[in-house]
Amino acid sequence: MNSMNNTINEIKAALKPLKMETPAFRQIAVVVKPDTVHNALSYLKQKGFTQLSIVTCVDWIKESEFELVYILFSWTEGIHIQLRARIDRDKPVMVTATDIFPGAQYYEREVHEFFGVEFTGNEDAAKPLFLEIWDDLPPLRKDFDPQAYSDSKFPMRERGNEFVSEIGGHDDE
Amino acid sequence: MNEVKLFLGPQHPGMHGNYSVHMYVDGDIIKKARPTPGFLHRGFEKLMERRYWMGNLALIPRICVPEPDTNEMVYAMGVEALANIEIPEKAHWIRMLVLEMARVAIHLMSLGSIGGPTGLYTATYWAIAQRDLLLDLFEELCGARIYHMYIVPGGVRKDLPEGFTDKVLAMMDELDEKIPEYEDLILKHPVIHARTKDNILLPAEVVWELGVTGIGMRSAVGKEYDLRKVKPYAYYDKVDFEVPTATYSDALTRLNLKVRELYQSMRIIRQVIDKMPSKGAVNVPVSTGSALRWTVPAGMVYSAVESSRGEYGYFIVSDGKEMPYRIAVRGASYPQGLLGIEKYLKGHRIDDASLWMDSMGVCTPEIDR
Amino acid sequence: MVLDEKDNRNVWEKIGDYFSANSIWMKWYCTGCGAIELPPTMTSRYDMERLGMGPMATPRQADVLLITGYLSTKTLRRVIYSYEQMNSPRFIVAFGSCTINGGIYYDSYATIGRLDKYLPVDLYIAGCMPRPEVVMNGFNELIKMIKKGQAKGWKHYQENYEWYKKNQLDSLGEVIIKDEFHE
Amino acid sequence: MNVMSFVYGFLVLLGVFVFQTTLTGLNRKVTARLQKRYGARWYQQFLDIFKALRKDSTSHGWVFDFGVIMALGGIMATVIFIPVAGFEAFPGLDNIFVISYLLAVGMLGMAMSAAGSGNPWASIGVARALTNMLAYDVPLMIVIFTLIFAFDSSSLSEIAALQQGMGILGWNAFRMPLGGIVAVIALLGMLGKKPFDSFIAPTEIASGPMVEYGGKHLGFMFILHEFMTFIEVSIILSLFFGGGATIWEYMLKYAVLYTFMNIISGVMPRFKIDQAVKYFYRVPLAMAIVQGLVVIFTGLGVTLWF
Repeated sequence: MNSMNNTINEIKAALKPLKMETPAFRQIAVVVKPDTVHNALSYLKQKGFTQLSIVTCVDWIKESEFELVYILFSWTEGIHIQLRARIDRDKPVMVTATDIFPGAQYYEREVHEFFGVEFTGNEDAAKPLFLEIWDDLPPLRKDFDPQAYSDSKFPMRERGNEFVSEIGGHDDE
Repeated sequence: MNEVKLFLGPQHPGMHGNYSVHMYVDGDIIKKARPTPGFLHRGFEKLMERRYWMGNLALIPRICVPEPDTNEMVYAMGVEALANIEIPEKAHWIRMLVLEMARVAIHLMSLGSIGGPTGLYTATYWAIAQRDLLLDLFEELCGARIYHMYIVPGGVRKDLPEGFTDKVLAMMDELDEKIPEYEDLILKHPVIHARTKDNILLPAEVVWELGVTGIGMRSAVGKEYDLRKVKPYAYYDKVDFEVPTATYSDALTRLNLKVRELYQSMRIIRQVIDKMPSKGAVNVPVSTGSALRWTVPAGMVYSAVESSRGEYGYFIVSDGKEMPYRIAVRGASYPQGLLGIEKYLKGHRIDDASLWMDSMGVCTPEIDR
Repeated sequence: MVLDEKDNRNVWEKIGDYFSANSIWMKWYCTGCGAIELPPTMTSRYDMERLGMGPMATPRQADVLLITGYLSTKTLRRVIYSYEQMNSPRFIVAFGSCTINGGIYYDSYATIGRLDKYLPVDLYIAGCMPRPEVVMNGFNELIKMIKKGQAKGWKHYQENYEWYKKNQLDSLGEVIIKDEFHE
Repeated sequence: MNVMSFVYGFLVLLGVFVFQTTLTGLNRKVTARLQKRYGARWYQQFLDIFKALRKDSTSHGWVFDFGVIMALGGIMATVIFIPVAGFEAFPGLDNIFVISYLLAVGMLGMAMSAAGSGNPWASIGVARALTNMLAYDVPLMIVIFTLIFAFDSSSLSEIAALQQGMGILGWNAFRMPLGGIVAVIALLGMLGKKPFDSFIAPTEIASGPMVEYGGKHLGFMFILHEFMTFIEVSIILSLFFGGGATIWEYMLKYAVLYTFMNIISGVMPRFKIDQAVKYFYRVPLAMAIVQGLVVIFTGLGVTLWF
């Protein structure tokens, strides 16, 4: 755990985070300002956090903010880092991380598709990925109601006049 | 240049699951490839926000169909970290037993599935039938063959049935006999060597670039980069096992590592059964009231375990309500399945496209979610 | 079985149905998680080939389309494509609760609810997911239905083509598959 | 040539179809046992063919349809020329060259039809099939020319008859062991068995030339495949394993040879097409040339050498 404390202190000194905590065993959460995310990522990569596990987003609709989450892992020390930054929900723009972690490309594309966050510098991010011919709000936003969408788009067929009828699993000849 | 546009999938027999790779080919060489995911997209992350913490147990195993236990473990670990639940000792041992049995099952399946892309169907028939006998054990344990829902926050659902460990040990002895047979059939086959040796390379810099984990990473980097060693969860630090590694990663190396991991998993299972206390609670109650109305304290946590394909993680956000606020899933084969295909499938032959997917361990449901 | 009491096939159709029933080639299209139980059904433990069933590579060659589980809209477009490529007599067997009413994904924005609104399903195999034994039993039932000339989904599709097409377009927007290179 | 020839030819076709289809069905069972399962019924192959013929099918233009008919016609014509245990529909015409040219009509029809479907997988499959043919044909032809040189005849029935009467060691496969090995390997390639089945590999190119066939077209292709198998196995059987003195002996030998091919195929993965070509041009070609030189310069093999 000594190296863990060292890492925490070093990160604290270098990044000057807004908030820092250890939510779980060998895990550090660092909250930074959105404009320092890019620097923080390249600093952490130098520190040995060479693996980008996931880029994702949380929709804090009450505060009208998106929280971008970058999770990094250091294989040498075995520490996970959550790097978090809040951006404005109405104009969600973020600088891409693909120049530091090329693997971020598809995560960013996914976040764009599901939340509508734009990543400057990632040309592919605006292309559709999982969804095809999507015509509604980005689906993982909190104000999107999947139940209503499903009900309107895929209504249950009215009963009666059915082609399929029920038969038993056994032989009933 | 005469380039032909081809669709590999989604209903191409060489495709693993419901996935599609669109490619331009020139002759037999793939010039450009684009992955097309989303055929299995169910919107899990949205659905999980609409279910209770306990209700999600029914959803999570379905995220990665061939390997459901990993999902349960990640979810349980994350929720326990958020709610500060200490689970009893025996539950840890049982979890390890289940996880390693699942690893044996999926390695057997993926060992057999080499028969798909290369045409060695006999291997497929043998290995999958063998895996089926292992699923029988799961059925005895929890009543289900595929979706177990056995590892729950707070421990495991119930204690092992009577005589279960003996059956597991008997199965391990049987596997000890059978796996060398599969090795003879698959790993020593000259034609398999011709297909896989020096083919489908994965250099170490590509590993770091994409973020590939699991066997792919260990076969290229040569270090024991396994979450069970680097960041031990459950009681993996109390058992003795090795993580097989290599420094030259081609399809054959990865196949070899798979088999060696199979033996290590069996070694862990034997130790777990040896060390597991015979008595003791297997779960702690997570709430005093109704399980459905159970709330988890607010917080954000990322939990990860080592699945057969690499780091499998959930990022769980709770706002203190009775449903999760947000859960993001990191599928273990996400890097190689999307960016890997786009960047590194080109240059291979059409013959190898299917083998590429198999060898890199692309599992489509966890990419699409 | 009370589907259709009167049997107005001529003798050639009866012979043809006998052959159809005993040699069923399925389309190898793993549309959902039910596909994980197909390898055990096919391989040595349950050995589907005993019933004369086997996987085939393309929809043209196949007789039965197995819908193994939930269908996202993206997949449904391809499934409709595949189904329309198949040669009649063709059958659809739908697996799992998801194809019946959406199953566990009833409120998902990406998966459809009820499959027989879009395609004529001859046989549903319930369960999440159906065990290999149930799958085998379902196939036996399908064989019986074909022998008796009761698996007439393809005729139903031809006769009610407009109705099916309208449902498909309502839910999917368009059925045509576009360029997916996004460039 | 008289009316009886044609009646006989028709009977041969029918007999060959029933025999070969039964054997294929039985071999599916053999493969199944190899894979530790029961497998299909022995008459499953008949059911499959008749089922396919019963179905509707989709046409992709007249080239597609005509190619199938041309292929079937060419192959059926070839079958009539194959001598079975000394019986021939057209005596004196069982020349190896006649057979290989007639066979080419069928092959061409298949290639034409598959390419006519317009599916890129089919085109890739046809290209691979032709490459594969080129690969196994060169060593096999060298061995066959060696045989023709050795026996001074190119008639299948004559070469077969010359091997009989000396017991098992009189067979060309034992007189010219290297040539026999080449022939067996080439037969694997001819039959499209693994490891040389990359032109119909379902997981690579979605069954290649067959990709657009369905219903009746596919039924015809299956019948064609049965006839084709018979021709290919028969050629090797007559040239290297002494044919058969009686029809029963012929059928027995045929069944053993064909089942042996299937068993090999059952435990083999497939080569990539370039690897298959490289393989044929390395090992079998060298063996064929050595065999040819031995026969030409030493005469071993023409005379019994043991």
